[in-house]
Amino acid sequence: MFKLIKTVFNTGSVTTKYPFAPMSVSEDFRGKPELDAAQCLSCGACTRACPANALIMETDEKAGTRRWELSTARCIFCGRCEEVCPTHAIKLTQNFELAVTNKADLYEHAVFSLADCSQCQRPFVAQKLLEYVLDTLAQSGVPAAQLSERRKQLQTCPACRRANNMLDSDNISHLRFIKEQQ
Amino acid sequence: MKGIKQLVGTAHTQTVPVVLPPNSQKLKDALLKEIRRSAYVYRVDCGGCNACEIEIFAATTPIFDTERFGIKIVASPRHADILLYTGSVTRAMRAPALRAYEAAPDPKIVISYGACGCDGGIFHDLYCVWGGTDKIVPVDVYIPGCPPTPAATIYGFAVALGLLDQKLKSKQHQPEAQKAQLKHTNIPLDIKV
Amino acid sequence: MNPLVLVCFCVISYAVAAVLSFAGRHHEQASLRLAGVISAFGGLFGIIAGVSTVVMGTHGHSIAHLGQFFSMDMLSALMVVVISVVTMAASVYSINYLEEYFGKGGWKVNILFNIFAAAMTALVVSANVMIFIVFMEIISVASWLIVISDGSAQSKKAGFQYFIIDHIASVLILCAFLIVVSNADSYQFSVIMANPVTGATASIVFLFALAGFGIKAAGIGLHGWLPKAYPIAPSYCSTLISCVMVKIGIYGILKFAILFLGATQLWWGFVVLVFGALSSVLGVMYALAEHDIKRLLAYHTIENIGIILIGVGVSMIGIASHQPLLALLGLLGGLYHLLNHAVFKGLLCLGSGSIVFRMHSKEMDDMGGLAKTMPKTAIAFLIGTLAICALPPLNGFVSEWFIYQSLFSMGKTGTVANLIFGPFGMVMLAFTGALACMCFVKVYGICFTGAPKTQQAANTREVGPAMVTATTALAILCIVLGVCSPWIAPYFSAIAASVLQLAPVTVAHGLSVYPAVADQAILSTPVIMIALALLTLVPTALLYLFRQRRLERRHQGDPWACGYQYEQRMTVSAASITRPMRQMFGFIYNNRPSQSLTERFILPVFYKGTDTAVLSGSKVCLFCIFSVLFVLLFIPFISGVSC
Amino acid sequence: MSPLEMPTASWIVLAVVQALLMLFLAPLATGFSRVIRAKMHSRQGPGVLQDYRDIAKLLRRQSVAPANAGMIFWMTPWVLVVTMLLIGMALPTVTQVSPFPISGDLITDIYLLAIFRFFFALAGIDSNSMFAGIGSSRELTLGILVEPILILAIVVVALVVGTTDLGYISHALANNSWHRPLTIILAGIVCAFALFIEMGKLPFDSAEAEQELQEGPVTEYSGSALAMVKLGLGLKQLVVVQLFLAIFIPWGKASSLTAGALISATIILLVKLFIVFLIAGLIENSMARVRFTKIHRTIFPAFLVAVLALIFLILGW
Amino acid sequence: MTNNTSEQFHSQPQAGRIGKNYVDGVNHFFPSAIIDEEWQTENQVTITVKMTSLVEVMKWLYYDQGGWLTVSFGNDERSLNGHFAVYHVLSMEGEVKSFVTVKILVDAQSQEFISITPTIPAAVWGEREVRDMYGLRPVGLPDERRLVLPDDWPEDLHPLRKDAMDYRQRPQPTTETETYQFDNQLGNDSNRIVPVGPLHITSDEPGHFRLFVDGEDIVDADYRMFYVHRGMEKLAETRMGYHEVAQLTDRVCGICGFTHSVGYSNTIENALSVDVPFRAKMIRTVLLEVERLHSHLLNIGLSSHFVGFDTGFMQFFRVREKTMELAELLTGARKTYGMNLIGGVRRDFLKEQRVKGIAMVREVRQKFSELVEVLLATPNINSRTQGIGILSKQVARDYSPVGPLIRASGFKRDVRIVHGQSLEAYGSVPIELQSMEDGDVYSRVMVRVREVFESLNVIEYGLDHLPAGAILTESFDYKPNKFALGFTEAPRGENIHWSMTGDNQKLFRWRCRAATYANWPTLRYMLRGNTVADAPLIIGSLDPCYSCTDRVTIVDTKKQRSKTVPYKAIEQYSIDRKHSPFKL
Repeated sequence: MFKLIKTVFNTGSVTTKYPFAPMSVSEDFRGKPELDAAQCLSCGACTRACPANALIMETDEKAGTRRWELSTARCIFCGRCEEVCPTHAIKLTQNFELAVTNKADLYEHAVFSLADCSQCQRPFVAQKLLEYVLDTLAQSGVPAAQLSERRKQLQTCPACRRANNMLDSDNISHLRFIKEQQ
Repeated sequence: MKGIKQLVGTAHTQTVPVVLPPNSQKLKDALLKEIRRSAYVYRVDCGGCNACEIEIFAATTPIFDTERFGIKIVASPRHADILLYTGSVTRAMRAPALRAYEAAPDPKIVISYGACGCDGGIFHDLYCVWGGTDKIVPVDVYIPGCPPTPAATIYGFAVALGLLDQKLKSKQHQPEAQKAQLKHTNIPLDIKV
Repeated sequence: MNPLVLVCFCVISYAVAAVLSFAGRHHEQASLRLAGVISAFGGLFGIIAGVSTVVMGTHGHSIAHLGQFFSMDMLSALMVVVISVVTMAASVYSINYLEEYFGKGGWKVNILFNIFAAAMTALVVSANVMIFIVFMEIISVASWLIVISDGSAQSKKAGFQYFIIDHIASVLILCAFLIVVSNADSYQFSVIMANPVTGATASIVFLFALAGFGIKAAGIGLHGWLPKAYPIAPSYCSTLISCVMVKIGIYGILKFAILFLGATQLWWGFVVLVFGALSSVLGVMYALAEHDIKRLLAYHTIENIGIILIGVGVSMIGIASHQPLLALLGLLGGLYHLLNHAVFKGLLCLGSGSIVFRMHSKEMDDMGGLAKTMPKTAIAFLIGTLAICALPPLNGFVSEWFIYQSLFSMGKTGTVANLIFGPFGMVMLAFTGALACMCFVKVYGICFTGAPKTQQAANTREVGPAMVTATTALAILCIVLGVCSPWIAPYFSAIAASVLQLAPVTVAHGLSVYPAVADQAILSTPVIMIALALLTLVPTALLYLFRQRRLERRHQGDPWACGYQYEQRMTVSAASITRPMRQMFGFIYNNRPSQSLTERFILPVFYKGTDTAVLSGSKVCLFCIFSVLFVLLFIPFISGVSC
Repeated sequence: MSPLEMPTASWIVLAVVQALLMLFLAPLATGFSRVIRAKMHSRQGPGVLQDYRDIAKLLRRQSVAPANAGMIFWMTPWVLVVTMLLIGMALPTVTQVSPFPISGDLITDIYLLAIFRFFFALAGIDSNSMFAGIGSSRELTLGILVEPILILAIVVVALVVGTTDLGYISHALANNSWHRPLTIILAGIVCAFALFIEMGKLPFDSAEAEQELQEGPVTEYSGSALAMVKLGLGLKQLVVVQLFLAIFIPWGKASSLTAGALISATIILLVKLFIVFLIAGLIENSMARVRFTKIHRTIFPAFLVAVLALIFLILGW
Repeated sequence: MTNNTSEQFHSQPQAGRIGKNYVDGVNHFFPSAIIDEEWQTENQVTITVKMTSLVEVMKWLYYDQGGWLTVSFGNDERSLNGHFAVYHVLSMEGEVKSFVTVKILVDAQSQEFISITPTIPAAVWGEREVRDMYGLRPVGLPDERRLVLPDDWPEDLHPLRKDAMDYRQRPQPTTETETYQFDNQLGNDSNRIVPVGPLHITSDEPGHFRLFVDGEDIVDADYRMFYVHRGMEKLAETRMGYHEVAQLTDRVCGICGFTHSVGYSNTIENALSVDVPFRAKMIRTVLLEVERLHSHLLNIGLSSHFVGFDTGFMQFFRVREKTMELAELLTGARKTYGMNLIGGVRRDFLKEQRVKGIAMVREVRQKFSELVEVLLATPNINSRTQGIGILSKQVARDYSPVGPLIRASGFKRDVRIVHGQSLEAYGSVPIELQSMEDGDVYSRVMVRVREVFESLNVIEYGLDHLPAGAILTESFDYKPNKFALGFTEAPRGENIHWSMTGDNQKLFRWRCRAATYANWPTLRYMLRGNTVADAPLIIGSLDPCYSCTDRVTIVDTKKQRSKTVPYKAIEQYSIDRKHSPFKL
């Protein structure tokens, strides 16, 4: 019994001062995922990778918007979304003080407007994603002329493009090779 | 069947949480003032993976010591002021959870703990789970985390007891404000893979 | 008005009640109820007679006597009071109780009940050996007939066994009387008291008397018959058996040990003390193992007889070692407990009778939740349990307090024997108190509280008004005897003084009582009662201070069973409460004689293992009665004494 | 010693004030043992006044009970507090002589403790829950094992002094009659052991064993009834400790009713209580609970030591 | 059949085919029993056996060749070969250490298969689960009660069938209250019931124990688990891809999550024979040991809490916080490490993390040894733990429990050593097996204490000698319908996973058996004869992980030893009637 009292005596009180002093967590602690809205292209990679369906992407054809939603309630803080995001838009912070009194505070939304297809005027991709693709093409050295043609192709929705292919229309890309070979 | 709403005949159903009497919110605020320095917590485990239970135990251990705020874990819901629901309510645990809710004296505060408790977590849409505490009992405070660290637990209790105000607010992002910046634009093209 | 005349009225009214119930056997409703009322009045007469002699009681041995056969001194006055109180309560109780026996020979039982009561009253006031023995014989025959009244084979066997044991006791008592009578050369008690037997024969007489009356008083080892006979007899008669008939045994021991033999030998006192201590502890130990409520109460009678004997033992030691204070205190405690035991044991017996009246089963595990269905009986029964567990301010506590004080003052005298046996007695008394506490928490907990365990228990309802008045009256008497102890104790010291022929010692002063020596201890039950009542204001005030915003009580739903659906078998049973105790004191329970002496030797002779006797039980009993009467006629010739 | 008689008005006032003081000190005592427990766990632990806050909160809470809980269940909290207050009134804590001697007799106090145990166990059975039932049967069994030892130890000391009134015993032991030192010391050790069990401290707190039996008979109580039961239990601990202090460590008490003497006596009393609760806390937190079925193996030797004390008394040492 | 079947059967070992001797043995003793033989990895073989000779083959492999039945499960292979299938996986621990899986095909119409429970009682839970989840009726299974599914689940709905239901469907509950009938084999209905119910303070997870008691002594015990059944296997087949299931397996159990996720990753890696880089294997080994550290400390703390020694509970948890910090330092989260992907780990140990980690390990070792001395010196700890809840060797051999429970009863079973070569980096790590003989609560706690010191050495060695190289390989492609076993040693015993890859980038079938699954049936025998006060301590000493075993049932042994038990029961009953110790 006295050995116990001796050990207790020289350990003293080890309680942390937490609520009255900030709590130190290790530097790569997985806290709440934070969205950098500017970088997000609404590509949906994070929603596909999230095991707990905490990240949800809904496209609303009529309103022409695509809604991204993060539910901190359902999030299991695994960090998969951070790994798969192409533009590092979503990162896990070290914030663990997430208690809330009403449930609505646990949800974050972002609404992206959709670009319409040049042929059938129906929205098919987020505006930001389209511009990002075009910027990448521009940055990766595609000459300006070809760029404008690629822009036209990119702005048609997959359904119209497929239809164009079948009807042997003019923008089929393989014609370009034939021209070069002559 | 009490507390069950039929969506598609008997094939698919959904639980209806317990309805609170109208003046209960006023009683709860009054209760909060009383139990600020002495809160008795009873842990109701509705079928989680028990990581949350271990973190609640860890919160009562010397390092984090919830007892210094007067928070004590009691052995029976009869003595409880705060009911701490963990786990996404499995079908088998719905009846015991409701019995615990009835056994506790009114007014009582209900806290749902961990991702499974708040919204069903990784098991939210499974066949054998009702998906979250607020599906069976009205919840006052949510503590997300899988499992929430003991520090988050203490912060949760502080918010529940009204000692601290909550930091997290729901946010409406404006993604279209700026164009997305390309990454690593300064690397010459030919060495880029 | 000579008290003995009142006693005659009392005996006569019993006789009238007996005759009435015999005459009116065809239209039992009216006759039995009228008989009950008449015997109640008989009891009242008895009480008035006893109380008046005690209150008016002048000094000297026999205050009044009627011819040379009956005389009344203070001790017999107390006995009359004891008998009449319980008889009155039992007869009021019988007004409703006998409804169950209408058409099933209720009148036979009622006749026996009245004869039984009359015989006991007469025995107590008898002043002549012959009269004493005759009435003793009537008592044992009447009680034997009561035990076999319901005619079942099992009751016949128990009755037969009871009869045999009782008659062994009668033979022992006859021998004791024979020696004493032949020595004093006369049958009159007064003459016998004048010249007590001395030397070795005194010890023999004492042992005979102790053994004989010990059987009658059901001390430990000799108690075989009580747990068998008591549960079978109808409740209101068995109340008389267990509360009053055993007191006749005590009366006998007192008469012999103190009056006839003058308690000259010191070791007699120690024998009685140890015998009392053992029967109190073992009595309550065996009671713990019982599931049948009646058998449990029977064993508790043995325990309380033990406590009375401890008091008597201390007083005998006091007499023998010439310490009048010790003698008075011991006897005072013993006699006070004698009355208290009659009252609270009568209450418990009648209470359990009401339960069995409604439940028709004695098994405790079938009962439960009776407090809700039978509230008045439950409250009375609760007061009875508090009294029997000797919890302050009730009467059980006061008399046990006096016995504690007598043991303590015995220890204080300083001799080595006293210093050993004084604390030994107190430890055994404390042990008995704690065991009784557990036993009666078990009885009250299993029978009255909690939820009904069987459907039978669920649809019980309150018993008739007469039965309720009987139990409630006894409960109030318990409280009065406890709380008004400062005004009652002096009378008991007067009785003790008159029995011991010593100057009475003051034990009460104002609102408090003290054990003769002023600075030894002080107790004031009325003030404790008032203090307890007033102190309840403190918690009430506390609750009143914090009452705002508190919602009112919500008492519904099942108890908490760890979240699982509550089932009936999730409660504690009678056996499981006492099981840890029985495990710890295994050595007492394991080597307990499963069969008493009579079962092993005598019964096989007559029963040869079957239930129906070889020669019918009644023939044997008639033979015994004639043999005793024959011996009676012979005594004058053997002892050579003129009548 | 002067004969005992009804106390005068000032003594009764002192007795009542003393009892109320004990009632208000009870949460401090249990709070203090909670702080010791926390320090033994090397954690910061609640403040000493935590039990006041708990009881104040519980008093305002609704009391919920199963449907079959009857009159006994509702009445027991009252009985628990009242019986302990009555003993509190009679204890000679700050004065040499018991302020309320008519209920201060040794045997009356032991039987008041018996009332506490009777109703506490009965309430456990009345609540119809299995854990409460087992807790009650343990409470009663502990009572049976402890009471003989307690009474033998205190009777030995009473025989040394010659009276069973607590006031006179503590007065005698304070002033002169240590002429049988060995007996009194031995009786003191046994009495301390018996009262440690009676206090329900950890190694023997089987009745309220939280881990095993979910708080025993207290399981079904809630809200204001629970507060009263906790107050009763805390008050019982305080009263039982003061019973020990009154007999075996009686020095430093006011001999008369003057204000100065009373205040100094109270201070000395508080210091004594502090030390006793500290020692009890240390013992309690460094031992595991004794297996209930083996409990009588540890308690029976204590009875033999008590008998030894009696033998020393007889031999006059 | 020849009688000398019990000694080890030797046949010429083949390169890369460890365990071939068992297959040859089966061919030798039971000709034409094997329909098809298939090797998954070097030491894992699956033999498809005829239904008629199943029982003999299993009996031969289990009792005669020193095999231990680890898991039995079903699979709905109607889309592959038109049949249902039932697999019994045996871990052969005789001279040759390997895994043999015996598979039988169940006809889709009759949906019946022969139950092996009468001969090998440990299989009863697997078979009862197959009946619940697939609707296949085991012929000869003694216990008809429902196992996995809650009481209010409709009778005819079997969730794991491919065509049965969508994984999100929630049918209407059929009853309000629990309808599970508990059977009290030894006692009679005079015994009272002590409900150590789903919400008992000592059990940190829901599970209902029904102790049939007489006073304080436990006559018999029965328990109902599956309060935590969430249906993870259906989820893994439907919504989740391979990597998400790795995250799901992290949350099978709150204490041994990482062991499950390593076990699952091994199944896919074995099935597709992916060679995981050695650095990733060492990281996984280190984290496995970190998890064992905090789990054992948790259990030792809880054991002293159940005994009433609260100071011990608090001190051990203080030391345990240091191990949680170590985990947070290495993986970024205290409990759910989330490190595993198919083919390796997704986060590396940097130099600075390794240095801080080693310092923490040394500090924990010093503090822990100090506290162990204090615990063993505490008065009446021995009397509370020695001789309590004894697990006899015969019961242990019958129900093949695992982990500290069986090591405390003298059997040398530890996956890290027995199958160490093929499990992560345990081959090259200094570790030895701890075991004790008398099988009571005390020896279980001591086995756990010694294993903590082992783990501390392994972590220190691992952090010191972390091999260089990549931490993740993605150079493999998913081939459909490949299946294999994955096994790891969780703090409570061996976790066995089995999964079959599907053809739509999702799993076809994933089966996980946690350690406590095998330990539960022995609880009944450990509880008998003890007192109610010891029940939480015994249940705690089994170190139950309810959620691991969200498919746990009781083993009904009466039928298994039909000829002996009734006699014993009658003898016990006769004792009861005549002079039973309870009767007094």
